[in-house]
Amino acid sequence: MSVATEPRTLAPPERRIAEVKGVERVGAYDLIVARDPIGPADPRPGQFYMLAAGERWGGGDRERPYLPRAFSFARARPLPGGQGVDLSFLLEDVGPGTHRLGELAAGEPLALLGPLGVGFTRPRQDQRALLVGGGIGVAPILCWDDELRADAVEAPVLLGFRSARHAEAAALFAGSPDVSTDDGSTGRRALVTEPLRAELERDPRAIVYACGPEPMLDAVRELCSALGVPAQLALEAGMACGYGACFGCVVATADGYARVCVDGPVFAAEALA
Amino acid sequence: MSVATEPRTLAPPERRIAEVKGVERVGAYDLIVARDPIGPADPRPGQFYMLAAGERWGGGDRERPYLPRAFSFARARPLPGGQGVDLSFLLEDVGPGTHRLGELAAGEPLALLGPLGVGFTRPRQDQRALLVGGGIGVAPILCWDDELRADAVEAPVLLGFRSARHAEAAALFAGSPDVSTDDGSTGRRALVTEPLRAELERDPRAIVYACGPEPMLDAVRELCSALGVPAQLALEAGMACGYGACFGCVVATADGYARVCVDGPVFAAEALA
Amino acid sequence: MSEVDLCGVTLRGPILNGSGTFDAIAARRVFGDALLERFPFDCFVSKTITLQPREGNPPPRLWETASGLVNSIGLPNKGLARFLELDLPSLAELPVPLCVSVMGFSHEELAALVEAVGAFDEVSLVELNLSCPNVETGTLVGADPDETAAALRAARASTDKPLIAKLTPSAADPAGVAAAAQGAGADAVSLINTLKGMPLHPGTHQPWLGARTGGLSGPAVRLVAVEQVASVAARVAIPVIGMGGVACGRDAADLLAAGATAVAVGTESFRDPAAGRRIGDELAAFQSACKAT
Amino acid sequence: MSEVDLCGVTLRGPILNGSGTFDAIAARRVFGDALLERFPFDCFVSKTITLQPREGNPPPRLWETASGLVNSIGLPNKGLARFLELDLPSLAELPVPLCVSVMGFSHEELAALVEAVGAFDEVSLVELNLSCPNVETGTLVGADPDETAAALRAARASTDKPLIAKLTPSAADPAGVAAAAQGAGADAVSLINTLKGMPLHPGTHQPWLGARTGGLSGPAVRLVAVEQVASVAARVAIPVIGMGGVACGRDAADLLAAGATAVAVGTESFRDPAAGRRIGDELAAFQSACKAT
Ligand SMILES: Cc1cc2nc3c(=O)[nH]c(=O)nc-3n(C[C@H](O)[C@H](O)[C@H](O)COP(=O)(O)OP(=O)(O)OC[C@H]3O[C@@H](n4cnc5c(N)ncnc54)[C@H](O)[C@@H]3O)c2cc1C
Ligand SMILES: Cc1cc2nc3c(=O)[nH]c(=O)nc-3n(C[C@H](O)[C@H](O)[C@H](O)COP(=O)(O)OP(=O)(O)OC[C@H]3O[C@@H](n4cnc5c(N)ncnc54)[C@H](O)[C@@H]3O)c2cc1C
Ligand SMILES: Cc1cc2nc3c(=O)[nH]c(=O)nc-3n(C[C@H](O)[C@H](O)[C@H](O)COP(=O)(O)O)c2cc1C
Ligand SMILES: Cc1cc2nc3c(=O)[nH]c(=O)nc-3n(C[C@H](O)[C@H](O)[C@H](O)COP(=O)(O)O)c2cc1C
Ligand code: FES
Ligand code: FES
Repeated sequence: MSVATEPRTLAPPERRIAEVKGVERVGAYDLIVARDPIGPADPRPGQFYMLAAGERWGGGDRERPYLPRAFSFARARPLPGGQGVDLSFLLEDVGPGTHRLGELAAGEPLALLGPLGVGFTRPRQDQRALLVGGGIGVAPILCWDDELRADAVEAPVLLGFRSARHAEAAALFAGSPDVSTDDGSTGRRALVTEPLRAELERDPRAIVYACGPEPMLDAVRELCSALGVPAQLALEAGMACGYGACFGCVVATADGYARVCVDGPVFAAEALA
Repeated sequence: MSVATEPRTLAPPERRIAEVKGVERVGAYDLIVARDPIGPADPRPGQFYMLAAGERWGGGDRERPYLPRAFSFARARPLPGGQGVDLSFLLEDVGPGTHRLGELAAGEPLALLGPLGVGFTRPRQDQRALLVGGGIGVAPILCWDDELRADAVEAPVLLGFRSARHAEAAALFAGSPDVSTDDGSTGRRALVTEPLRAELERDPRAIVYACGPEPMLDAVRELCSALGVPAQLALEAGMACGYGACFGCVVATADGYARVCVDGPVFAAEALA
Repeated sequence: MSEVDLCGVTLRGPILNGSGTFDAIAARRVFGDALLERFPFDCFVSKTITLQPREGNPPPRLWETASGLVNSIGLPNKGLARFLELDLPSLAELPVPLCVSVMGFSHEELAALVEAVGAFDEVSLVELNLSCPNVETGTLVGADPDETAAALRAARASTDKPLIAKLTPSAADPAGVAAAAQGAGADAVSLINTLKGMPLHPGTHQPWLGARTGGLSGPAVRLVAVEQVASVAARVAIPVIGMGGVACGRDAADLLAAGATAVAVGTESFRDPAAGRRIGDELAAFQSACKAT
Repeated sequence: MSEVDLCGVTLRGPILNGSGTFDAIAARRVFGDALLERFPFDCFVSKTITLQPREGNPPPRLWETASGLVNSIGLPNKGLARFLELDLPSLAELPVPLCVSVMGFSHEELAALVEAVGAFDEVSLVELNLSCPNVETGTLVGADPDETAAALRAARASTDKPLIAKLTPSAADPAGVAAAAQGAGADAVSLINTLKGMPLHPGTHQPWLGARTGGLSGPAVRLVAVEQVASVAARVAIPVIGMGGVACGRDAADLLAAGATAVAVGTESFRDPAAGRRIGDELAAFQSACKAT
C-alpha cells in the first residue's frame, strides 16, 4: 500500500482549526490567509485542503453549506522554528460555501483538513515547463511557479481571465506572467490556449502544467496531444470528503473511474479517458 | 371572528427585516435594540415577536437553529413622524438561537414577525397592580411598568434573580424595583414570592402580573389563588410559528388545550388547568 | 402568476398550504384583514377534520432538528359538527377556493365526513388524509395499496366533489399506492406527508414528544419528496400536488419539474406567514425568466 | 472507553463506520501510519463487495442538501476475487476487528460471497447489504420480510461467522423486516441505510445525479433513524447497530438509549476523518458523567 513515489505530503488524520490572519479582495477573488499550527509546512503544489468556517457553517442558500469545500493552496509560508505554516487560498464566490468563507475575518477559526491529493510532478531536465492557469485555476499555478523559481527553473506562466477585474490576480505572481482576457479589458484578447500554442510551436520539448475551467483544460489537452506534448492537469470535481472515503469525486480515466481527491487532482492528460 | 376586546396590536402578515441598532450586555443578558421600519409603534406589553438572524440562521449546535424564536419586547420607542419603532429585546443565551442572536452586531439584519399574542389587561380602578418578574421573565414586566408609570398608575415591581450578575437587569427599570436573589449576592436572599406575599397580606385588593420560570409562576399562582387575588401570567412554550399555525405551543386550560401564541402568552391564572 | 386547473377548480396560482400548517382563522386574529388582502395561498387547505372532536397529543409537541421540524400535534380539531358550524363560515370568507382535509378511522366515518363536507358549496375540494392507522392492523392505511383503494371507494361513493388522496411517505412503494388510489376514484394525489421520527430529550434521552414519536418536515425531507413526487407522477395520470420542504421558488419549480401540478407549502410558513406568497412570486419570476430565454 | 461485545466479537468501544463511508486503504495513502495509530473506529466495516467488479454510477454522484448529502455511488468495487487478493491483506493490518459488507443479486451470489469472505480468519463479521433490488420485482429485498428471510437463510447456510442484516429504511414496517431477519438466523441488524432522494439541477431542473436518484444521509435523517432503531430494538432480541446522521456523542447516546448496542458513523466522517474517534470520546465522557451523577 506504499505509494512513496507520488508527489504527496501526508496530512494529519483529523480536521484541525487554523486561525484566519486576513481576508483580502484581489480583484474578483478573495485571498484568505490562515495560520495552520499543526499541519506540514511543505504541501506539494497541486495539493488541496478541505475548508469550512469554524462557526456557523450552514444556514445559507437552501440551508447550505453542510460539507467542507476543496481549495488548492495558493501559497504556503513556513513559520520560523516549526511554528506551523501560513496557508493562502484564493477563492471565487460562487455559492454558499465560498460566500461564507469570504466573510471570515482575522482571528476567526477556519476548520481545515489537508494537504490532500497528489500534486504536480517536476519537469525532466530536457523538458521546458509551461504553466497555464485560467480564472480561479491560477491558485495552484501560483505556488508551483514559486517553487520552480526557487529552484531557478525557468517556466513561462500563461494566465487567462474573464476580465481585467479577474486578471488582478496576476499581480500575485512573482514574475510578470503573460495575461489574456476574454474581453480584452486587459492584456491580450484571447483564450489562454493561443499563447500556449505559440510557445509550443516555438519549442515543443515542453511539459504543460494547467489548472482552470473544464473547457480550458479540454482545449489544453487537445492541443498538447495534437503536438505530442505531455501535460499535467489539475482537475476539479464535486467532493464530499477529499480523502477517498465517499467515492463521489470520480473522473473517467483510461482504466475506469478514478477519484479526483486521492488519485488526483493532478492527472497526466494522457491518462484521462 | 372579531376579538376586538383582547389587548392585542395586529401584526403585518409577513416577516420583515429590522436593522440591529446595538447589542449590549446587561449582566447575564443581552439587550438587542432593533429598528422596525414597518411594524406598529404600539405593541401591547406582554406581546412578543418571532426573531431570527437575517443571515446564517443555522449551522449551530446540531445544525440548528432552523425556526425563529419567540421574545417578548422589553421596550418599544416610537420614532418621530411614524418612522417606525425601536424595539428592545432582552435575551438569555440558552442555546443556538439565542446564542446566534446575541452575536448580532449593529447594522446587521434581524428578521422579525409581530407583535404577536395577547398582552396584559389593565387593572381595574379598585385594583392595585403588582408586577412580578423572575430572571429573563423581567422583559415584558419592563414595558408594562413603563406604561403604567406613563399613566401614573402606582405599581410596585418585585424582581427575582439567580444572582447579582443577573440582577443587573433591574437597573433597566425606571423606578427602584424590589430585588431578591437566590444566592443573596444582591438584594434580599429570597424567592420573589416572599415579598409578593408580604405585599398581598398588607393589601389583597390587588392584581398580580407575573412572568418568569415555571416554578416561579406556579408559586405565584398558588399564592394568589390561596389569597383570592387575580393574576395574569405570561407563559412560555416551545413554538414553531408564533401565530397559531402549528398548534404546537399548547398549555392545558380549564377548557382543554390552548395555544400560548394566540390565546396567550398572557393567561388569567384562574383559566389554567 | 398563471392560473392552474386543479381537478376542474381554477386556482389563481399553483401554491397551496399543507393541511395543518396554517390556521386562517387564528391568522386573521393575529394579522387582521391584511391577511385577506395579501392571502399567501392560491387555495386554502383546512387542518384535518375528524368525525369526533380531538384534543390532540399532550405537549411537548414540537422538536426542532437539523433543517427541519418534528411535530406530534395529533390532529386536534373541533370535530365535524362544530367545524361546519363555527369554522366553515369564516373559511368561506377567504379569497381563494377551499379544500377540506378529513380523516376517518373507519370507512363509515370516512363516508360520513366526505358526504357532509362535500355537500357545502363553499367546499371546492376534499382531501383524504390517509396517514391514519388501520384500527385492526395498526399499520397506516396509506402504506397499503388495497386499504387505500378501499378507503377511496368509500369516499368516492359519498361525494361528487374532487377527491385528493394525501399519501404517506412511509409506504414501501408510494407509486403503487398512488395508482391504487387513482384506480379507486381519486381525482388527485398529494404528497409527501411527514416522515416518522423520534427526538429524545437532550438530558434524559427519553422521548421528548408527549406522543413519543412525531412527523419530520421541512428542508430535511425535500429531496425525499422530489423523488416520491417524480415516481408517483410517472405512474399516475391524475394531478399530483407536491409538498415537502419547499422554502423558495426553486424548490417549487423542482416539484413541478418532477411532475407536480401544484405545490403546497407547510413548515416554511412557520418561518414566515407570507412564505406561500413569496414562493409563488419567486416561482412566477423564475418561470417567465425561463420562457424569456 | 468500555468494551462492547458484538455477536461474540469484542470491540474496544461502540463506534463503527457505516459501510461505504470510509476507505481505510485510501485513507492510509493520505494520512500514512498516523491513521493506524489514531484509528477512528472500534470496528472497521468494508465498502459493500459484490461477486463481480462494478464501476459504479456515472458522475455526478454527490449532491449536498440541507443538513445532509445525497449520493449515487453505485457500489463500485473490485469484485470478490480481487477484494480478497488486493484489499483484504491491507484491511487485516487495521488495529480493529473487520466486518465485510456484501451484496448478492441472487441467493447463489449471496451464498458464494458469504462463504468466501467468512472463510478468512481476518474477517470477524459479515454484513449483508439488503438494499438491493429484487431482480424480478424491482422492489428492494430489504423492504419485504419474506425476501429478507430468504436472503438470510441463503447466507446463514454458508458461514458460521456472525451475520449482520443491514436494513433499508424504505420498508413500510422495518421492525417486521428485522424480526424476519432474526427468525432466519441474523445475529444482528444494522440500520438505517440511506433514504431515497432525488436532487434536480438548479438550472435545468433535470436530475442532477448520473443515476437520477440517490440516497439521503446525514443529520437530516437522524431522527428517522432514532425512531426506526427504537422500533426495531423493541421488536428483536439480537443486537442492533444504529446509524443515521450521527455527528456528536449525544447523537450516539440517543441511538444507544433507543436500544442500539453499537453506533456507526457515516457522513460525518466526510466532514472530519477523525469524527468516529471524537464521537466515541464525547460519548465516553458523557457516559461517565452520567454514571458519576
Ligand atoms: C481539488 C480542488 C481544488 C479547488 N481549488 C479551488 C480554489 O483554489 N479556489 C476556488 O475558488 N475554488 C476551488 N475549487 C472549487 C471549490 O471547491 C468550489 O468552488 C466550492 O466547493 C463551491 O462551493 P459553494 O458552496 O461556494 O458553491 P456551490 O453551491 O457548491 O456550487 C459550486 C458548483 O457545485 C455544483 N452544485 C451546486 N449546488 C450543489 C449542491 N447542492 N450539491 C452539489 N453540487 C452543487 C454546481 O455545479 C456549482 O457550479 C477547487 C475544487 C477542487 C475539487
Ligand atoms: C412568548 C414567549 C416570550 C419569550 N420571551 C423571551 C425573552 O424576552 N427573552 C428570552 O431570552 N427568552 C424568551 N423566551 C424564550 C425563548 O424563546 C427561548 O429561550 C429560545 O427559543 C431558546 O432558543 P435557543 O435555540 O437559544 O435554545 P434551545 O436549544 O431551543 O433551548 C431552549 C429550550 O428549548 C428546549 N429544547 C432544546 N432543544 C430543543 C429542540 N431541538 N427542539 C425543541 N425544543 C428544544 C429545551 O427545553 C431548552 O431548555 C420567550 C418564549 C416565549 C414562548
Ligand atoms: C405542525 C404540522 C401539522 C400538520 N398537520 C397535518 C394535518 O393535519 N393533516 C395533513 O394531512 N398533514 C399535516 N401535516 C403535514 C403537512 O401538510 C405536509 O404534508 C408536511 O409537513 C410536508 O410539507 P413541509 O415540509 O412543507 O412542511 C402537518 C405538518 C406539520 C409540520
Ligand atoms: C457516500 C456513501 C456511500 C455509502 N455506501 C454504502 C455501501 O456501500 N453499503 C452500505 O451498506 N451502506 C452504504 N452507505 C450507507 C451508510 O453506511 C449509512 O447507512 C448511511 O449513510 C446513514 O448513516 P450516516 O447518516 O451517518 O451517513 C453509504 C452512504 C454514503 C453517504
Ligand atoms: S471526495 Fe470523497 S472520495 Fe473523493
Ligand atoms: S407556535 Fe405555532 S401555534 Fe403556537
